[in-house]
Amino acid sequence: MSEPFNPYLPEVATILETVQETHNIMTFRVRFDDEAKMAAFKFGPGQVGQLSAAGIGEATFVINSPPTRMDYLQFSVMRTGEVTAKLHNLVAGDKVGVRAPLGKPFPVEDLKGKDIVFVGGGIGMAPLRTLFLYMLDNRADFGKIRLLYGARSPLDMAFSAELPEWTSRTDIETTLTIDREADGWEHKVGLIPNVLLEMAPKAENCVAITCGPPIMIKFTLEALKKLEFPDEQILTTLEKRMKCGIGICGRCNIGSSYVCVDGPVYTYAQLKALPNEL
Amino acid sequence: MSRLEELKTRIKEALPGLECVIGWQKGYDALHNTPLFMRSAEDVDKLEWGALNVHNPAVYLPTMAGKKVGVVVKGCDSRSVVELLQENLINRDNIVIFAAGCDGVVDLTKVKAKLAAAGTGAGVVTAVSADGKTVSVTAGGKTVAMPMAEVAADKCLRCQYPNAVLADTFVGTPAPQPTPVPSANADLDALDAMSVPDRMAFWRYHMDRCIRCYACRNACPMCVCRDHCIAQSREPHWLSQDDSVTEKLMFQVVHAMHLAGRCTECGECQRACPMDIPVLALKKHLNRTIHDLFDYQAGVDAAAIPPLLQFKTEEVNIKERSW
Amino acid sequence: MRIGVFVCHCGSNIEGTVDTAAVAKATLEFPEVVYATDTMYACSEPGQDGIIQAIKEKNLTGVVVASCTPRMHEPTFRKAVERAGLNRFMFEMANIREHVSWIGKNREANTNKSLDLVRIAVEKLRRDAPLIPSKFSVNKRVMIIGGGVAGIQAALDCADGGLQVVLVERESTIGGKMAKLDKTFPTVDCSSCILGPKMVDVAQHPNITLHAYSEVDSIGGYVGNFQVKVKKKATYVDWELCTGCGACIEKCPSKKNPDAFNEKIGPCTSINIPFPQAIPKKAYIDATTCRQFVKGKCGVCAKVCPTGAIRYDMTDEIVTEDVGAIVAATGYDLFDIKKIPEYGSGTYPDVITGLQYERLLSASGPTGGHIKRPSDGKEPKNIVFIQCVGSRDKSLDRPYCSGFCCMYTAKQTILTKDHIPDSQSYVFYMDIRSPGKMYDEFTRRAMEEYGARYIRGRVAMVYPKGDKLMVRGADTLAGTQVEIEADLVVLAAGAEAAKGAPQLAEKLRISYDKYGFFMESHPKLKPVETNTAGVYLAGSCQGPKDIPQSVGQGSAAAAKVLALFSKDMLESDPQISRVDIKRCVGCGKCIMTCPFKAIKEVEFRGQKKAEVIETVCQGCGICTSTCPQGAIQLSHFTDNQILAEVNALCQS
Amino acid sequence: MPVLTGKELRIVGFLCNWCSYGGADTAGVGRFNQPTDLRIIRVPCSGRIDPLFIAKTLINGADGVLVSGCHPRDCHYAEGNFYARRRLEVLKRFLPILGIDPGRFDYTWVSASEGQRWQKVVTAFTEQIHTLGPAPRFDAVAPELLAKVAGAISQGGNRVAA
Amino acid sequence: MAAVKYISREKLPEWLKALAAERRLLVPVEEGGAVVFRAYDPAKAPVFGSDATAPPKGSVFPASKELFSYTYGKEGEDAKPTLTLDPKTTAEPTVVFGSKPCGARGFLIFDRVYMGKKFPDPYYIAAREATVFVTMACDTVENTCFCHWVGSGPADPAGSDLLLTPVAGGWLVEAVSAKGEPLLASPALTDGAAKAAEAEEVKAKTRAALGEAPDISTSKEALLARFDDMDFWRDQSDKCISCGACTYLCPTCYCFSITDEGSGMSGKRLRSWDACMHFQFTLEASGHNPRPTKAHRLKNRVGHKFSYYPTLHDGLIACCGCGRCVKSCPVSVDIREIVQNAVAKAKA
Repeated sequence: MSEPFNPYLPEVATILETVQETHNIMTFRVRFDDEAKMAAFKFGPGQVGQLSAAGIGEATFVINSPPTRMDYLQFSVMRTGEVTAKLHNLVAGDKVGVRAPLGKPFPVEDLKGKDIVFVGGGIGMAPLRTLFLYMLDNRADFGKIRLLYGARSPLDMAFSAELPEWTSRTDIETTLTIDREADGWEHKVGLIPNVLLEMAPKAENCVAITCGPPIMIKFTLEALKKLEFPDEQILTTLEKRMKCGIGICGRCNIGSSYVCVDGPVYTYAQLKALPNEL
Repeated sequence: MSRLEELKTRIKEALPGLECVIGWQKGYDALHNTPLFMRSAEDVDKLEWGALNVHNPAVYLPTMAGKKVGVVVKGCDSRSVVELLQENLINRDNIVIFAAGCDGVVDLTKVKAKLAAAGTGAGVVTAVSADGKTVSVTAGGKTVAMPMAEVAADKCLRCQYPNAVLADTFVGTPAPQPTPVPSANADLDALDAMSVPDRMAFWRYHMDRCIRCYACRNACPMCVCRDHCIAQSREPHWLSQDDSVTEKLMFQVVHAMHLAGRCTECGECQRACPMDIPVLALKKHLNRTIHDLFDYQAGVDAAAIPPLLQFKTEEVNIKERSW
Repeated sequence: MRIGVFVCHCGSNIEGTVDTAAVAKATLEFPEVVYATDTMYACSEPGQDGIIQAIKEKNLTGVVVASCTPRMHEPTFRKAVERAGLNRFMFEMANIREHVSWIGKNREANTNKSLDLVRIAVEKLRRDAPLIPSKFSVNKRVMIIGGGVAGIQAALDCADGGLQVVLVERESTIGGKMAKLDKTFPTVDCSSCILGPKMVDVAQHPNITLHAYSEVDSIGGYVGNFQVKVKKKATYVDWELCTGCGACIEKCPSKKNPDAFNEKIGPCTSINIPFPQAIPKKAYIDATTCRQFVKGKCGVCAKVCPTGAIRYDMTDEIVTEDVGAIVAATGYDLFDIKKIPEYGSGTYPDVITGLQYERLLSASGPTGGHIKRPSDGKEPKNIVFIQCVGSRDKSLDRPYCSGFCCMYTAKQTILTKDHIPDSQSYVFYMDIRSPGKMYDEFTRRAMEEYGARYIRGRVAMVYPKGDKLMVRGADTLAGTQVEIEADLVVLAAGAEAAKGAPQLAEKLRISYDKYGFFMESHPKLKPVETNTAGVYLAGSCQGPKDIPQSVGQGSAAAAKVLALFSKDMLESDPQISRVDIKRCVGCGKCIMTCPFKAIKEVEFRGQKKAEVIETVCQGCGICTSTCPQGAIQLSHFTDNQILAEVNALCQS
Repeated sequence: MPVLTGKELRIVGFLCNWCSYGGADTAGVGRFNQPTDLRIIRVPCSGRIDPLFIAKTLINGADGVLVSGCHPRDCHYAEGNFYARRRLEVLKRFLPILGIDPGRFDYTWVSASEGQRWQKVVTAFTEQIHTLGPAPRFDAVAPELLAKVAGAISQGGNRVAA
Repeated sequence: MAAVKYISREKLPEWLKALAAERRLLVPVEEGGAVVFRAYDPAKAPVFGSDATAPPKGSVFPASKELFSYTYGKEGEDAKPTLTLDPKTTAEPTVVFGSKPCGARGFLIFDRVYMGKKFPDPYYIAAREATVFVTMACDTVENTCFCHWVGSGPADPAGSDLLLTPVAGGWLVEAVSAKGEPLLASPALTDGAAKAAEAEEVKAKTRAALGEAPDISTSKEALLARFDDMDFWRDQSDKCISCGACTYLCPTCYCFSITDEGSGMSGKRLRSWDACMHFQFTLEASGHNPRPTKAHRLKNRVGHKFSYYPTLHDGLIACCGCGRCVKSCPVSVDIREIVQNAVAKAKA
C-alpha cells in the first residue's frame, strides 16, 4: 500500500555544489536523490521550497534556478539564524531535505508579450533570477527585458559569476549599481530607486517586478508610481516566517491571505487590498 | 470617604498627566475582577478595591517603559514595583503609585473548592459580597459564606506588607498587619515533609498536565525577558518542544532560578496557571534559601542589589565542603 | 561540516591504556565526522603535517585532536589547522591523556571514556564558528614591580631594548635582598660590587622612571593598555631637593631604631638612607619613630638640611602610569624563625638568621664586617649553622625546598673561616642541594678546605649554658646524639612569598599557589608568563631562586615584553562575549557582574542595550550565565555548545 | 555506549580552565589513579557555569554533577567563582525540593597545583554517586510511587485550603 | 439511525471497561484541581459534571507529535553522508468519552483546514478517523458559556459520534454518526426510547438557560474594519499578558510550530502546539516581526476566529463558544466582549 502524500515530508536531496556569493550569502545546487521524483518535478518561476537541515529545522527560500534548467534546483541562502547558519556549514555531498514547490509562481502566461523591468536589490535578486533566466530561455515570448540589480557594494553582489554574461547580452539591458563608489567598479553608482528613475522605463505594456529589502521596495514603489506604473503592473514577492508552507500553521497570514499558498508573488494592487500587516 | 472613593478622586486629579492608570474593575462575572486601564474619568469610575483584586498590576509596567503611567497597588504589588525599580526596568520618574491599605484578596481556587463542597460551582456565580472578614458567594441559587481566613490567598495569610512599601499617594488608614496563619505555608510544608523520591513523583504528577502556555511566566512581574525567554528560543536552545514532563519541569526550574533573589512571592505564577499546578512552592523554597544564605528579601529596598548579582569574599552562611 | 578526528598514541602514554585505533574507528559513527585516524605523536612535525594533509585531502572543515590537555597543545594544533587554511577556532581537543590514560589502567573503561570525550568535542566543534581577532594598539611602556636583582635586570634589559620602563620599589632604595648580602656563591665575589653598578645604571638610564618607596594601588585595563595606580608613600623629604648628603642622619636624635636594612641587628636613625650605595640615595623619615611625628616636636632634620628638603606635611600620593605590560618581581621574604621556639630565636639573641649573619659579615653592616655576636659583641669561635629552618617541613606547612640555603650556608662557613681563622663551623643539614655550575665543588671546598663540619641530622633544641648555646641534635649518619657548644647559632631561614604577594596577585588578576608564590603559565614551558596576558614574572616571587636564576628570569621576562612590544598592534582574543542585540532587554545585569567593566550600556533605536568592549573582555563568561535570556553569549563556549556537550553525555 | 553499564555511572564535571581543569591535568601528570566515570566539560571559569546547566544535566538523566573552580580569591577572572559560589549553593539547596538528591551535585575548589586534591575529590564524589546508585528519572517514576503520591495529593487537595 | 439507548450510572463502568478493552479510552478525570482527559483507569472515577479544564484536543492533535524521525548515516570509504526520513502517520484507535459538545465541535474547525483538498494532512486524517467522540450534552450552563453565539448549543451533535444526554439515573444515548453506532452494541446499554422525551426537555431547558445570543453576524466585516484602528486594539489588549492559555485550551485553535530535536546522528521533526499570542510566533530570523505587540497578536487571534476563517470557510466561525479562553485567562480577557465591541463600533 502506498503511503498517502505527506506534505510535511521533505525529499532527501544531495548538495551538488555550493557557491559563496557574498560574505553572508551562499548558493546551494541540489538534486533529489530519487531520480524519478527529480525527473517528474515541476514548478513555476517564483515558487518557493522549504530547505531542511534535519536536526536544526527548515527555512523558506525561492527556487532561484529556472524551470527551464533542471540539472539542479538552486537556492541562495543569507545567513540570518540557526537554520541558515547550519546550511552555510554544509558542503557538497551533504544531505538536505526539500519540500517544494510551495506557493504560487509569477503569472508567466500573463507576462508573455510584455516588456519587463526587473528591479532587484541584494538577496532580493534571487526570486527575480528564476523568472529572469526563464525569460532568457524563452526570449521570444517577451518584449524588452531590462534588469536593474543593485547591492550595497560589489562584494555584496550575489550571482557575480553570471553578471558578465548578463551585462554583455545584447537582447537584454542590464544595469548594475552599488550604493557608494568602490575601486574597480565599472558600473553605476547610486541607489536603486534613483537609478530606476534615470532609466525611466515606459509603463505602457510593461510590468515591473521588484524584490529587495523593505526600505528599497518602499522607494522603488514610489519611483514606479512616478513613472506611472499602474498597481496591477507591479509585481513583488513577500517574505514571511513560514513553518508548514501549506496554509495551516497560522504564521504567514495577512488577514485571510496565506502568503505560503496565495503568495509569495503579489501585484501591488493585491497587496494594497490586503490588511496592513507586513 | 471610603478608600475606593478617595482613590478615584486622587486618580482623576492625576490622570491628565498620565498615559493611563492601571487598576481593577469588575470582570465578566461577579466572582472575577479584571485589570483596568484608566484613560478617562469614566474609566476611573469603574475602579474596584477589595478582595477580588487578585491580579498584580506591576506586571504591565516594564512593557510600558518610556510612558508616564500610574498604578494602583496592594502592599504585595508594591514590592514588585520596588523590585522593578531596583533592576532599572522601570524609571521612578515615570511611575506614579497609588495605594491603600489591603485587607487581603481571595484565592479563587479556594473559593472554587468551597463552592464545590457546597454542591455548586464557580461557573454559575451570580453575586459576591465581602466585608473584610467574610466573603459571601451566591452561585446556582445558593449563598455560601466563607470566612476570609479560609479563602484568602496564602500570601495574605502571612502578609508582612499590607500597606505599600512605596507609594506616591496612599489613601485611607493603613491596614493592620495580619497575624501569620500556620496554614499559609501548607504547600511548602507538605513538600518539606515528603521524601526526596516522593517529591520527584509529586512534580512528575503535576507537571504532566502542564500545557506550556507560559501563563506562569507572563503573569510574573519579574519575568522581564518576556518576548525573549530562553524557553522558546533556539539560540540558546534550552528546551525542546517535546511534550515531556522533563521539559516542562525544566522550564519551572528556569523560571525559579531566574527568580532566585528577585521573587517577591506575589503568587501570580500559580494563580495564573490554568491547570492549577502548584508552581509557587518552588519559588517559596528558593526564597527561603535566599533568606537563609543572604538574609535578603526581595522587593523592599529599591537600592539593594539582588544577592545573586553580587558576592562577598567571605560568605558567612556558605560552608566549604571538606573533601 | 566535515570533521576529522585524530587520536594520538602519545607514544605509549595514551596507547598504553587506550585503544586509540578503536576510538578513531568508533568516532566515524559521530555526526559529520568523515575522517578519523590514530597517530603516533599528533604534536610532532609529522603528526601536524598529517593533520594538515588530511584537512586538504579530505576537505575537512573542522578538526578534533584527542591527545593531551588543551592547556598544553591547543595553541600548537590551532596553528596547525590555521596553516591548512582553517580558522583556528574550528578545532577542539579531547584530553585523553591527563584525564584518561594517565589516571587509570582499565583499557576498556579508558577506551570507552576517550570515545565519550571525543563525542563531546565533536558536538562542541559542530557548533563552533570561525572567530577573527580584531587589532588594537599597544602602549610600549612596561612596569616592573620590585627592584631586586630580578627586577633590576628586567628593567635594564627592557630599557636597553628601547622601552620606557617604570620601576616600582616598595623600599626607599632598590637592591632587594642581594644588596644585603656580603659575598655571593660560588665565586665569593662581593655582592654590592656586582649589584652596585647595575643599580647605578638604573638610576642613570634615560628610559627608566623609578618610583621608590611606592606600592601598586590598583590595576585596570588589559594587555597593551594597563592603567596602574601607584601609591608613592610619604617620605617627608622632598627628593627633588635631597642630595643624600647625610647631614640629617648625623644630627637625628632618634638613633636607636632597629635597622630594617640590617635585619634589625643594628640601630638606625628615624631619618635614614639605608646604605651608602642606595639608589636613589635619598633620605626618608620613618614616621613611626620620628620624634616630630611621635612627640610632635623636634624638627632637627629640617633645621640642618642644607637644601630645606624636609616636608613633615607630606602625604601619600597616587600617580597613574599607563603601561602595556607588567613584570612582577616582588621577591621573597624569610620564614619567621620564631615559629620554631625550640631553636630559641627571640629568646636568645645569639640565634640569628642567615641574612642577619650576612649583615655581620658585611663591611657596610652594623659591625663593620667584624663578626660580633649580638648578645655581647664577642667574636664567636664555634658557630652552628642549622639548615632547612622553615623549608622541607610539612609540619610547618612549608614542604618545599628554598633552594639556595645550602649554598649560602656553605659560603658563610667559608667566610667565617676567612674572618676568624681559629673558628669552627658546624652545619646540621638534611641533604645538601647543590645542583648548579660549580656549586657542589663549592660545598666540598667548605668541608674539605675550610673544615666546616657537616652533620646530617636535625636539631632537636638549642638551650643556653652560661654564655654559650648548647645545640642538641642527631647525627643520623653516625646514629648518635650530638651536642655542640656554640657561640652563635645561624638559622638558614627558608624563603616564603613576599608579604602582600596574594593581594598584589589579585590586583594583577594572576593566580598564586597556597604559599603565595605566583603561578606561572606553565611550569616548564612558560616559566615567566602568567595566565593574564601582558603580565610576566621574574625572580623569587614565583618560587625561591638564587641570584643567577633570578637574573636569568629578569632577562627572560624582558625578552617576553620586548617580543610582545615588537608589534605595533596587538590582536585581541576573539573568544569574547557577544550581544544578540535583538534579544537583549537592556536590564544591565551583565554590566553589574562583569569583573572587567567590559560591557557598557548603549542606546539602539531608542532602547537600552548592552555592548561588549572587545579589547577589555577577557572571555570569562560570567555575563553569559547572568543574562536570563541568554542574549549575551561567550563565543566558543556558548550555551548551545555546553548544552550540546551535556546532551551528548546524557543520551543513553 | 556513553558509560560502561553496570560499572560506571554517568557523572558530568564542569571545570574551570585555569584552576580545576589544570588540577585534573596535574593529577594526570602525577599518575594519580581515579575512577573512570567522570566526563569533564571544560569551561573558562566557574562563573560561566549557569546553575541551569547542572539542573538540565541532572533532569536529563545524569547520575551526578561535579563542579570545580579556582579557590575563592584565586579566580583567573578575579570574581567568577564568587558569583559561582552563591549560585551553586542556591542550586544545591534547591535540588531536593525538585526530588533530586542533593548528594548528586557538589561543587568544590581545586587549584592547578592540587593534583592530589583533585584525585581525592573525584574519588570521593564518584563513591558518593555509586552509593546513591543510578538516578531515578522524572520521566520514569515508578507507577506505584506515582499512584501513592497522586493518591495523597487528591486526598489532601492540590493546594491546602484552610 | 439506530434506536436510542439508555445507560444507567451503575452500568456506566461496565460500558467504559468494554470500550477500554478494545482501544484507548480517554475520559475526563480530576488531576490536582484541573480536569483533564486521561486514559481510563477503573480505579479513578471520571468527572462528568463540569466541563474539563482542557478540552480533548490532544486526542487527535497532540501537543507534540513526531512528523518523522531522521537518521544520518555514512556510506563507503569516504563516509558519504546519507539521510533517511521515517514518517509515522498511523494513529491509535481511540474513544473520547465525556467531552461536552463544544469540545467535540472544535474538530469541525480543524477538519476544514486539515482535510482540505490541496494538502490533506495524513497525520490529522489518520487520528481523526481513528477517534470516536462520545459526547455529553450539557445540563447546566456557566457564566462563560457562549456556544449559542457561534451556531452551536448545549446539545450540539456536530463533531460527535454519540451524544449522551443526562436524564434521571443515567444518560440517553443517541448515535450521531455511523462511526458511533457500533459502540452501542454493549449489553450495558438498554433501550432508551422511554427517556427520549425527558432528554429533549433537558436539552431545551439548558438551551433556554443560555438566553438569547447577541447578533454578531457582521463580525467578519466589523473586525476587518478595525484592522488599522490600533487604539481599539490597544484598549482590547491592554490587560492581556500575551500567554498561551487561551490558545492551548481552545478546542478550535489549530496553529502549530515545527521544530527539529535531535542529538548525534538522529532525531525527529516535531509538530507542536503554538500560540499566536507569543511574540516568537511570527518573529522572523532578521528580527522583524509583523505582529510585534500583543495588540497586533490579539487582533490576529480574534480576527482569525471571527473574520478570516469565516471568510475562507463559508462563514463558519472558528470558535465553539466553550468559554475556556475567558475562564482560564489569568486576567479574564473576554473574547465575547471584544467581538461585540468591534461589531458595535462598526454599527456606530
